[in-house]
Amino acid sequence: MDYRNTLTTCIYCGAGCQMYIETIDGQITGVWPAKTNQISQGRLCIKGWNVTGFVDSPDRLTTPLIRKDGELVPAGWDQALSLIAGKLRAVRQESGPDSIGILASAKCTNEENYLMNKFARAVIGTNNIDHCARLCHAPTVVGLAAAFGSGAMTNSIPEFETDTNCFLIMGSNTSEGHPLIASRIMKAQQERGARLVVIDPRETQLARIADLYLPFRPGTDVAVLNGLMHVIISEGLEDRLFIAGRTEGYEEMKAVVEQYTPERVEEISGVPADRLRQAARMYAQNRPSAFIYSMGITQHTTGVDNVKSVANLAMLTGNLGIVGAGVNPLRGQNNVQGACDMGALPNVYPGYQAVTSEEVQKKFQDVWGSTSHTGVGLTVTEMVNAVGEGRLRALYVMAENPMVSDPDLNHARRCLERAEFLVVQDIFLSETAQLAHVVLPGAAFVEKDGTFTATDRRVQRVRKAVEPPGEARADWEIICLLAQKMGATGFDFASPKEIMEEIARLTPSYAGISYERLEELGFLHWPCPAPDHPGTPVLHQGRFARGLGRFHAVEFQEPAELPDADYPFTLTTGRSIFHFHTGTMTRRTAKLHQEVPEAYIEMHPDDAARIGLNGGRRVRVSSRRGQIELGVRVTRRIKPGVVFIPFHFAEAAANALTNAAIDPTAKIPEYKVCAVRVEPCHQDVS
Amino acid sequence: MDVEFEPRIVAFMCNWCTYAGADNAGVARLQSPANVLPIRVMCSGRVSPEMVMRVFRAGADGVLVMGCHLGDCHYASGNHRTAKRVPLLKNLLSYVGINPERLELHWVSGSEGPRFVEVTRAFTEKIRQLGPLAQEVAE
Amino acid sequence: MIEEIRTIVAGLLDELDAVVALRRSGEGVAPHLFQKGDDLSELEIAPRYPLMTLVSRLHKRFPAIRLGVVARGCDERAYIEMAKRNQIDPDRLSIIGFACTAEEAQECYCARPYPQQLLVGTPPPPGPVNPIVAEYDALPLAERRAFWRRHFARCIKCYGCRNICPECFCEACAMEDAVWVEPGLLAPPFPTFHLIRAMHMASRCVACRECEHACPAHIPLTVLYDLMRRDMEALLGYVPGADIAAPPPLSVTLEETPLRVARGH
Amino acid sequence: MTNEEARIGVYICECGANIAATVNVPEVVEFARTLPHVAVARMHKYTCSEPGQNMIKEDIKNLGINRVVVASCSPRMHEPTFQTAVASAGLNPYYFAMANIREHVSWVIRDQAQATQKARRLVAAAVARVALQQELFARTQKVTPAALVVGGGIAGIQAALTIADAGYKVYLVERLPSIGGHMAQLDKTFPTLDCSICILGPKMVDASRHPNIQLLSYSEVESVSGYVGNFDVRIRKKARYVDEEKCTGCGTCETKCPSKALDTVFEVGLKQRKAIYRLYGQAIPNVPVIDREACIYFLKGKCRACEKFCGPGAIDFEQQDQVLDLKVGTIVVATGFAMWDPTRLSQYSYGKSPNIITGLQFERMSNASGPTAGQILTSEGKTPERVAIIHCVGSRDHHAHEYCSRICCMYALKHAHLVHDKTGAEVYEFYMDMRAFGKGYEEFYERVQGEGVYMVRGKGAEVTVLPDGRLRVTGENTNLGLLVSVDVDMVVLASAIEAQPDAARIGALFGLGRSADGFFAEAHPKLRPVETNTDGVFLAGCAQGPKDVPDTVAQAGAAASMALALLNKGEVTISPTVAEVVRERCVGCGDCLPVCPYTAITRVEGKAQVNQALCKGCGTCVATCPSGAIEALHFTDEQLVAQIEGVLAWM
Repeated sequence: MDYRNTLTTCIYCGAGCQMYIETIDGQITGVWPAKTNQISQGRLCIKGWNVTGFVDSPDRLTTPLIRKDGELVPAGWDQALSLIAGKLRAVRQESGPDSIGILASAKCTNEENYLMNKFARAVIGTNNIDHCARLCHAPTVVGLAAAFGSGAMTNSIPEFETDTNCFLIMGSNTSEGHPLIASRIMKAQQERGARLVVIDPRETQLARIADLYLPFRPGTDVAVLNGLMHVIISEGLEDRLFIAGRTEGYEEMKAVVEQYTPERVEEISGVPADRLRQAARMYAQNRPSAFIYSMGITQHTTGVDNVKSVANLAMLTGNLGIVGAGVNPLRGQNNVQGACDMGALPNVYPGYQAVTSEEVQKKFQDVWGSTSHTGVGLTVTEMVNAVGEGRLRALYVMAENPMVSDPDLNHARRCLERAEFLVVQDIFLSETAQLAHVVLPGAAFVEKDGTFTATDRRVQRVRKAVEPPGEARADWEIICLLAQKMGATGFDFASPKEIMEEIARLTPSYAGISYERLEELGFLHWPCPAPDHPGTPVLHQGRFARGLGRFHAVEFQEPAELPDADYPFTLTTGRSIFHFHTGTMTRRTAKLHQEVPEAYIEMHPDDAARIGLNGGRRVRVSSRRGQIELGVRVTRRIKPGVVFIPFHFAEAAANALTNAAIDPTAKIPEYKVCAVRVEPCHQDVS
Repeated sequence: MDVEFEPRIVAFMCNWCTYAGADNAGVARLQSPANVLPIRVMCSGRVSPEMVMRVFRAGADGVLVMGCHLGDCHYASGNHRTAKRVPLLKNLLSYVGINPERLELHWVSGSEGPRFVEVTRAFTEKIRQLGPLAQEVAE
Repeated sequence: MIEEIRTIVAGLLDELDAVVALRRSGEGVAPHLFQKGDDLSELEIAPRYPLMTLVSRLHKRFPAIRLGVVARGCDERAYIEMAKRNQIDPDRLSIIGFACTAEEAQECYCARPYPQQLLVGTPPPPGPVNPIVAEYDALPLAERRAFWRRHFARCIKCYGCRNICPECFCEACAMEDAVWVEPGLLAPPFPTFHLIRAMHMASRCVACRECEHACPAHIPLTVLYDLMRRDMEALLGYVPGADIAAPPPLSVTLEETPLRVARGH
Repeated sequence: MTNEEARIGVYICECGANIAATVNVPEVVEFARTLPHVAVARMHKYTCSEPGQNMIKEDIKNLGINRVVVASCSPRMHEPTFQTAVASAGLNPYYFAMANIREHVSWVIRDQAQATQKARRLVAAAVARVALQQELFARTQKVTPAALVVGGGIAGIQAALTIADAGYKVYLVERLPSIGGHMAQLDKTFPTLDCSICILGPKMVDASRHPNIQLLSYSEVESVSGYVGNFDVRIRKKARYVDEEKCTGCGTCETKCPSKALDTVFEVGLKQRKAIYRLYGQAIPNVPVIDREACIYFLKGKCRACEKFCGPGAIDFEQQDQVLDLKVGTIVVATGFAMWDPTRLSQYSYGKSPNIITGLQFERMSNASGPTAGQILTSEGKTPERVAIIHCVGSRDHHAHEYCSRICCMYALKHAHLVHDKTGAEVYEFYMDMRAFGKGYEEFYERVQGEGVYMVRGKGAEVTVLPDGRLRVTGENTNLGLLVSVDVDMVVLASAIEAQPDAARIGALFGLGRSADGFFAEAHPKLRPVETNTDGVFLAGCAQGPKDVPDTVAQAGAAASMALALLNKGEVTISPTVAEVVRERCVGCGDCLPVCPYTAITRVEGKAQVNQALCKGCGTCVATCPSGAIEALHFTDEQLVAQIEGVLAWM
């Protein structure tokens, strides 16, 4: 009778909740919330409670698969790895390292992403490595780096409960996307009377309990933010000392913002002028105020502009470098922060060290024995296109599913179908894996050790509770085996613990992080430069990473695609609390599936009437790029003219409709705004 | 609720006593309010608290649970459970601010047509006074 | 106190197959199944977890296993309701009961902060009645409505209240039954979601307060449950967790548990 | 719901003008056509008529209708009719639903708009419900070819003989030491004045001798389980302390027994009996019993006189109660009545003077085998000169029973005749109304009037005992509108008959309901007078309500023939609308077990299981299960919720 409870970190969202996985004789028998964890404190959301729901799914991949005359057939590890190694070697010889691309994963551990970046740069010799952070917070990394010198969440989650006096939430459906962070906000509001302002095109749950709710037209974020700043400045609520002492570029910014009177902003965004004023005062007069945002800010062609405007607002009111305030981008995936930290990006090594810097290249060359010298690599979206155009001959995807997560899926499919050699490493035969030439069975989070870095730069342990099914293996093992097959050295790690030691050596912000310390403390916030350093919950105290904080003068620009006569509705996409991303795990979890078994579109009753739905239950939604059919939920909680579709459902994928137009610098697609047509499906009327 | 408020009342009636009583009232041509919408069950004991809550969720302004007099239950003691559940449920409703007067339990036998009419008339009038449930449950 | 418990457990491990209690390991504390040879210095009594849920799981999985469990008053009350409903086999469980501290009794509003089978510690004074509950009858309907509308609006439908509850051992839950509760809505539909649970709790809730601790939305659920428990006692003379021989009051006839005079709303 | 797409036919009945007069039927038909899954909607003048039913059958055949809704009268009236019709067209009868737009709409709502709207709601509800209904199949069970008759009075004897004559085994259970019931106590029977025991006696003998009848006297039914066609009955045969086989009924033991006790049962407290006794001379079986409360041996541990003098050695002080487990297919309940006790109303002064007696006591006094060997005597042993007989004692009285006890008028007249005949005394009859409705009754009334009995119309209000022991009866003569007051030597109270004191317990035993008057309730006051709400259990005699001998015998015959119909058929159909456990949802908590009044639920391998033959489909367990692990077939949560949303939909 072997009874265990294994403490590990949740794989859904970046909050960093922890739970115990209960096993009896090696079999998962339950989940206990971890009362001792600083984030979740013995609480979980429905996904957390059911976090192991998919682990025993009969659909799990249990052996490597190789495509033989069109069919994916089971194969041995050696056979599969030799095939991949041989092919990658050949391609590199014929077309150079940059003809190979690699997608790392925000679902995998820091150790695995570090290895993937090492594999790309040291073994293949390319910087063509990226992951789906591109599709969520790339503008945050770029925008905040430009403004502060560091692209991460400035403060830590517990401060929300204890210190924050005003929350300004924009473009984040926090209680569905990051439930246990919303939990802190709710508590602050309940027990300390902290103020809550929500700015969102949808009347989200937090909007309903907010002190102030501002609905607005999707894509007009810059206008609204400039409007807030206009009010603050014109009413003299800005923090002059902070501006003078810690920032630059204020006057240019001010000049632009002056143009955005509340009345003009109302015209652009639909936010009533007086409510905009109230919001501005609430935010400025209740320091510390925390600005919280998510994909609603970033997934735009103006994503970086939006982020810069957020930074402007926070600096304007001195809400940086102090406890309970800050600019708080909530990272959508359990380890999207870590994947970025670990250099799973085309432009930086681990710890955001530029690939273009000679000395950085040398530093890694020395430890790794070799590295890439080909300059900044391709992003996810660029790689997919490059595959389509044949410029990228081989693509190695670890635990990502671009066939559902990428914009304009029909285009993505056309590209990936042309792939000369596609390797997918996953726990299920995902939509992407179905196109692969070789499929490698990875391990689920409960089947391996490692660390995740939560949205507030909190590094926590992931622990193995059960064995992987069949011949499936931990992803870090697979990468090591493949590297060794390709004759590489420096991949003979016995455990993730050893990998973390190498990470600490090469990554200044992780230098003080080790399994021993994590075992003792439970977590550490980077930057943690030394083994005796306590970690850094609050960034930019006293000085910004880049010295002075930089204001950016940002003008409002319309989204790439606006509604018109043919496509009269504005589609915005997002999450349901009951599912996660492309649904490969949550849709295989009974308790989650039963809550939302299929896709749906939210639309306002007036719009429903306008399209003549009269009681019908299904609609056809089409954009210039594609068309899907799905159920309809009529609700007053969305603005007329705007419709919403959660993006978890491959068979009715919102991304068949979304626009691939990207932000010029961050290269993020505009998921949050595109124009669609909605018509009733008539076969269901009885 | 544009014009004059017409309550919608769901009345659970057991097949053996109350439903027969209602039939009996019909045979005697005793006028009873159109607001009362009958749901026939075999025994009032079949009416679960979940069911009553569901009826309110579905928008009924009032719920009547009616069965055989204690001791006369066609199933001996099915209505004993009803007799226990309803007062508990009324309290529960009141605790979340739903007026407990919107739920009533009455024993009406097969021969009590006049009583059936009395009960349904009085209840309908009371609910009319209380107004629509919507104002009490709107989220 | 804890040392005393550790010694007793050590002794019991000679006669029993295992003892259910809390264990500290590395950064945290979790339920554990102590067996002969285990390091009992790791045994803890806080924070609280619904250990009877684990006992039930083990009894069902291992039909012969004889267990001990380190239990507080609320754990024992949970055990009584579970044993009554065939979820725990009383013949295969010995309870190592210990008393809560006066502070714990205070914050739990616990009327009986120690088990019937008290082995360790001395009974502290009972905690007070939750002031909201004490004042509740004076609250006008409209204010009750506002109160719960505000709290329920925050519910994120995690089912944590049910998942953590030792009395929620059902295979299938009415709160997940689409016929009562439309699935996939946030906040979940009123009144069905929360009231179905409250109704089920009326004859089962043993006031361990775990549901409130597990609630990410900080809903004061046990205010509702305490009121129902109070009514259950007033109307049917039933106190969950008090008497293993008392039949579930809503299952038996009026002869078996008569209905007392209904309290005014 | 089965996977095949529902195609619903909706039929709105005009019921002549009964519905059409207030409900706008064409509008409801139009509305029905707009409802989901409705393939056809029609109206008909009389849907229950042959052509009406054919219309439905045709649609089922020609239009592939697979669900049927009829909106007409109460399902309690015609649901079976239409289910049969639907079935005859090859559709499962449980694919049918009914909307009651007559009793619940057209007959109770005058305003046409309102009536029509409610009709629409009820139709919408039925349509929503029927779409979710599942096909169900009735099962059949063999019937045990034996009957249990409870009660050995004239009703029970008559029923037992009828069933036994038809060739079926009958167990006749009587709680007293002898069968015969109240009729055995009576002197003469009205209006023919023939001797009661003389006509009853032979029937008692027939019953005792009948090869198919097993007589179980001095026995009581302890428990009844099972269901129509297959009842399991447990009988306790109380120890007589006399071996029925050995006893010859010679009566020596009674003469030798030194211990006396007052006979409060058969002689209604007017006569002593021995500790070992037979209920009465013609007792059947003709075997005494020992009364432990009076027997010296049982009280003091010595005596055993009876044993010494018993030739056949039939006395057995060691005898124990016997428990018999019987299997029967049907049960006739003929447990009779009790006399209303006049002490409950003080104005009759009953008990204050030995000369105030009840009708039943008078029967014994007037009976040749009674305490006075048939003489009418006052307690002083004198022949009374004036006797008052008071009607409606305990009946037609708000302070006692409201009902008319039916037999009192006639037996009171009979008493008047007997008093007059045997003593020549003046007789005063205080009556409210003279109810002489039966064959030859009115004539008997005429005759007694002719005999010079004083008829005082007006209830005897009060009886007072005068200092000299005589009795004063005062009341109002409503004919003359004056107070009358008569001093008499004897008062006979025509007291009412009422339900047995333990009727509640007996009712629970057999699953019988009781009507407001306390007697067992028949299934329908007019159309099902001997059936009960428990299938296979029938009522005979005064257990169901006051009646005289002829009516009792007639009803006993009726009950017997209902029982025979069942026994002859040889099998019963079990309704499929019962509870069903969804095993994977059940956690075995057992909350449902105590709920079932038929103990149909048991725990099997840790989960609840319903014995569908025992289940009557009340659904109380369904509403009790917190897991929703029990379904009430044909009344599932889904079906009821669909119906509810149907009636509530705005329209």
